Amino acid sequence: MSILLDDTNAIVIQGITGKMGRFSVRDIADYGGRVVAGTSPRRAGAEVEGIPVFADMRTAVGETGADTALVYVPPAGALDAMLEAIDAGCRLVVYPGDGLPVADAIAMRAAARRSGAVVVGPNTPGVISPGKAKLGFMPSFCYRPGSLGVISRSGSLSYEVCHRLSRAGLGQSTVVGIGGDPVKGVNAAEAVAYFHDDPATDAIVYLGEIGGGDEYDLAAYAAQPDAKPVAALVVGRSAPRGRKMGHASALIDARADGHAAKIAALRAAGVCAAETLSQLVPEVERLVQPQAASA
Amino acid sequence: MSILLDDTNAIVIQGITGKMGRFSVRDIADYGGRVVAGTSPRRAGAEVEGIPVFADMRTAVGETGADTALVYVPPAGALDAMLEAIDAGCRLVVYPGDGLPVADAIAMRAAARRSGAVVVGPNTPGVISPGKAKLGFMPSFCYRPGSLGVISRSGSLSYEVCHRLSRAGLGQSTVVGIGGDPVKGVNAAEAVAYFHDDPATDAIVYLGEIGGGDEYDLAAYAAQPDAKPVAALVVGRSAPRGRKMGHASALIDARADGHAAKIAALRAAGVCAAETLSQLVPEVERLVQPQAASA
Amino acid sequence: MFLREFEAKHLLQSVGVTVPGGTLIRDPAELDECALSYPLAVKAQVAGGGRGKAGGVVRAEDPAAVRSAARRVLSLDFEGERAEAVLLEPWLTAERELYLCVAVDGRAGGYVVLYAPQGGVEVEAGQPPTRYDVGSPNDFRGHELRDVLAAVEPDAALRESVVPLARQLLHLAASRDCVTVEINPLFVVEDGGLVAGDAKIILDEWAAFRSADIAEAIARARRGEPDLVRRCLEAGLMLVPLDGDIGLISGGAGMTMAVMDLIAEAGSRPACFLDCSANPAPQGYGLAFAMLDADPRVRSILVSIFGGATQMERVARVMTRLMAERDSDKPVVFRLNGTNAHQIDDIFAAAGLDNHATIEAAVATAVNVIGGGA
Amino acid sequence: MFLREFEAKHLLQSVGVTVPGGTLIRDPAELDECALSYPLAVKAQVAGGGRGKAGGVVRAEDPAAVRSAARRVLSLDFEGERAEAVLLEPWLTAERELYLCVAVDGRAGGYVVLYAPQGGVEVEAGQPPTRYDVGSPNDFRGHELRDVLAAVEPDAALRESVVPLARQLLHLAASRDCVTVEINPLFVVEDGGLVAGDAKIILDEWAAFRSADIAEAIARARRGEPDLVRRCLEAGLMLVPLDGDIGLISGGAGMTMAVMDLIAEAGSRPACFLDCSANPAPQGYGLAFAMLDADPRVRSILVSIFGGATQMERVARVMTRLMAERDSDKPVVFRLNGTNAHQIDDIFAAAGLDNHATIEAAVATAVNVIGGGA
Repeated sequence: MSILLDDTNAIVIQGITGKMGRFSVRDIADYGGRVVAGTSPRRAGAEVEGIPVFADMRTAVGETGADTALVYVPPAGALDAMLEAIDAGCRLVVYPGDGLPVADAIAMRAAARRSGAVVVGPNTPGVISPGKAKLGFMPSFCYRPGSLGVISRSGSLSYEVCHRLSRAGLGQSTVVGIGGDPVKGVNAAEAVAYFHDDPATDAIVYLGEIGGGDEYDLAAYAAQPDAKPVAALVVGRSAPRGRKMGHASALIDARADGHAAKIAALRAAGVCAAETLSQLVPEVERLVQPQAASA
Repeated sequence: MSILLDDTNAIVIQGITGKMGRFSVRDIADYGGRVVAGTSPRRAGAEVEGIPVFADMRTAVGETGADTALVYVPPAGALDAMLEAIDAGCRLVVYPGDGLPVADAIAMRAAARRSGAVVVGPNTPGVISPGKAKLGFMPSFCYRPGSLGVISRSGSLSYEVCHRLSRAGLGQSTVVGIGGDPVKGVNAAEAVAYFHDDPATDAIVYLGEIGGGDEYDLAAYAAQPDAKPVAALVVGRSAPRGRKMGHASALIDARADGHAAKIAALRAAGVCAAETLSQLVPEVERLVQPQAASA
Repeated sequence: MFLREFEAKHLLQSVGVTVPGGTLIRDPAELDECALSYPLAVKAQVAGGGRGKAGGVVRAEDPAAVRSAARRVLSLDFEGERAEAVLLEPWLTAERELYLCVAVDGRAGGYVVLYAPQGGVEVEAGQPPTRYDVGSPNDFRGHELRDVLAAVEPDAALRESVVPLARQLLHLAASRDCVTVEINPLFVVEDGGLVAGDAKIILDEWAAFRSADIAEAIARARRGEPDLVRRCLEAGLMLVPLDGDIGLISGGAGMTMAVMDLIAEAGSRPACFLDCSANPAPQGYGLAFAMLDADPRVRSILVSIFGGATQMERVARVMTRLMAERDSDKPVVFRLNGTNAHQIDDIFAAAGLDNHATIEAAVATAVNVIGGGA
Repeated sequence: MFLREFEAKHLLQSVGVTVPGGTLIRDPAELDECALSYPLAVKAQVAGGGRGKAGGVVRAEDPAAVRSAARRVLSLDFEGERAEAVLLEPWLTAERELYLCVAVDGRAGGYVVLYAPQGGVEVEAGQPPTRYDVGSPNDFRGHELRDVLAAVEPDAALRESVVPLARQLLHLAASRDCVTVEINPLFVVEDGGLVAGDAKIILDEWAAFRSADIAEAIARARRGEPDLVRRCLEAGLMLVPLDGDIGLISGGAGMTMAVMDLIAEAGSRPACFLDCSANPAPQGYGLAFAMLDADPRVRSILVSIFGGATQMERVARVMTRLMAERDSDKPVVFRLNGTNAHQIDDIFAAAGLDNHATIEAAVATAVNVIGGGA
């Protein structure tokens, strides 16, 4: 099993006629994902790589039975595109783009919750359940099937880490890029909960950063008696105080959002926490070895 | 029976220590209504006319079992007060005040719908179910029990009309002031639906105005085959075009919101429509006489 | 509160809507320092409607024409309002002229988007605009609007431009307490872009407590009113001047209109719509009488109040005092009823005043006393 | 984008928040025309933080003191920023100083209200502010905030004033795309009123397409940057200057920070955080090299990109071209991986370039080549 995505998802790409849309049609299909439709309000009736293009999501979903959307639409129209996907009945919507105004992210999150849909993003490479399907543009060769659930705030870092894990024989059930923006469709706490409920996930690997407070939600999970084993990397140990390293986390929790405080909180909760990238795979091995021994 | 309000409602007055609050405690009790609590964040622990004052609605409802709120709070705090009443579990909230920003009225209406609560107002004298209870400040002597459901956009006009109806022997099941603002907690269409479902209401009397489009919803109801008999008064026949006579209805439906167009639409739908105040009671008598004859 | 065009366009521009680059002048003398290109539109900046029909928009081909047009529109009377400023804008050539509006609408329970494929003056005359009922701003759905537009607008690319613009207008309306944000005409220019040809924004007066813009617009509108009218507004009386001869002091918009209709039916006309339902202090009523007494068109005064929250024995006492202090002999006719009405007769009797039992009787007296009526 | 205090206070005032009546001057010469009352606060208007500690706020008792204080704060350097203007405000005496903030917060899934009964500089040092998680603006509930406040603020009347003010700040944040609206200190003045002593507003850069204010704040911030930095920003590169000696061209904030940490562990320090994850055009990478080559502090350059949407064979080709055209002999170390990475080795081999297999190896080379390292 896996979370969010498997080989049953029928995918529609919104904005399929753009550069990223065209790339992803082939890239996802090459990985075995089922892209069944695309949309483009101005190009209805066309085809992209043999996939039909519809004017709107209601038609695309109605004609093809799609239940999953990948949204390649510029930020100014992204909220409307995501709401359209949700209203058309998609249960999973991935918005990889960055540049979404945070007020729109808040509206997106609220709409998804009301409808029971799941939005992943913004500012994420997407979701991949190795060996089953991918929904996004992460480099496929980095992944292999396995039992680690991976959660990442950063795209490139997740490719790098999964590449290392895969080469060390540590496969992944699902890798979800929750995204680098402060307000996320699926946040750390929610991603952890999905993995907790997934029988195919034995342990959780979390890739975090300075800034924001997601890592405290992870610690809160790990501290629960029935939590699955958790390893984590927090990057930004060398970043100077008070500078915006990527997206803003502003003044909130100013003392709590530094590297040392997060590492300490994670360790106190029983998380195997790596302070730098090089330490992560050994930490994960430490996490899963005892289980392998007891199995 | 009646709609919205009867002698089982347990009323809490928000802002009970103000001038209108103090007046209404006694006025409602004199009519037989059950005021069980009041709130005032700064005067918790006091009493007004023997009624206990609580700091907030959760406490007031928890301590007294109140299920109905009458909100005497200035416009800037009115939305928060109504949301507090709804969240505390009140199923009926009346906001008589005028001056509520329309954006707040929209938020109030959305919140009420989500919670299944009913808000009446803003800019209304409230609701009265003659002989049972009143929730507002309409002059009690104008009403007597009966089987007419009365809906009014205007406070004073409803006193005048009900006074006439009562003197003509035409009592009321419930009189609901839906209010003069464009966005209403209960609008004309919804008020009509309540009366339609109320077995104690035999006919509906509607008091409307130029501007806005509520009268078209009334006509749509009256045109249905199973509609109860409807009489209506539309005031503003002599008002000049393009002047704001009270609250704004702006440019929308500019041709449709005049007096003649509304009267024509109502009559086409089978409503006994009075063009001036003096004609209304005869029209209502025309409406109910056949029933009396057939009863 | 109506904003003037240049204010409305400034707000539109602040949320990313394209407007023609205009120049605002308050005096033709400023023209010496303006670098302008021709032809251009010379547009009177007034808060009311009907500007075009009143000659407030003039096309000018050269500096001399601009100067004379500016002088002329600054001298015009727009239903009692003078333009304090003139907006000079390039005269755009449009592929098409559309109509787009976001407004508060009671039946939608919130906002409505209105669109017509033929904008300009055609909108009033032609088919009513197509409606998309939004309700709460969060409930706006671009795809729903797109579906609604498809029924009247065959140009798919244009629909895709109108949808995000409508969202921006809704954002502006909801975030700045506007009850109407109307662009008419909305120009489609050569590259397919949308440009606001004219703009009408109406602000929600009730939101003045949280908007400096609105508070200022109200203050400006009041500064333009005659002294007594301004003082009435400040005292909580809503006043609409009309052109009849019966001064009507009344409570509640609906009841006031009902009485106006009865006056009309009796063959006369009210001189004003003066609503004192905000339950003014005694000085408020005093101002109302002072204004009506001072107005030579007003020949009798009808006081019609059916009070709920307004306790009528207090109003009766205020009236007896005002009648005693007043030094006009214009006839005043009363019809008071409502809360504590049973005390009115004694109070009036002691002061030698009459209270009419019905509004029809009071109207008849007010009309007959001036020799009016059918 | 940080707004300067006077801009933030203007926004606060526009939604009905009380601010001290201040005077803005850009030059001490303007003081001749100001009617001021004393004592007053002379406050440098800068967009960054830490103004108070850097001497940017001075109390002045008389005109001479104002003049010298204004001159001094205009000459100060605030982490590379000069004040272009000075705000003069009456020096308020407050009964209390509170802290109130509305900000975007990921864990709240939207907005959070933060309150501390002790404002001013105490907030950073003392107990963390109390949180009320709002989420979506529509989910704000005054009574919930009142309950949260009750745990830390015993003054019931004050709580009743803070609740509507928090609603106003939330309204401002949500309607104007602010990610932070902070008032610190929030003065409680004699009559119990609340006055914004200082104001920090951060606007959401991503909303620039729908906000002229934000677009203008971004343009202003860019004007203040050195030429090459400004051109990098305009080319889609996010740049944070640091003070080390390894120029880091990298993709993605998380991966970039991971590499910075490895550089630090190897005993050196990066000269910048230069994120090219927006997948810039070849000229963008060219600008990055031009800037790092021109900076004498930069002694080696590390290019670390693990591309997903970025197709790496294209990046490799851009790199070989740039290396061929470049006339600096600063060492450049590559570690490229990601989509189509299997094509990199051939492209690099043909150009005589090396690609490192791991980021650790690349970092070691970049540090060793300049004789750095532990």
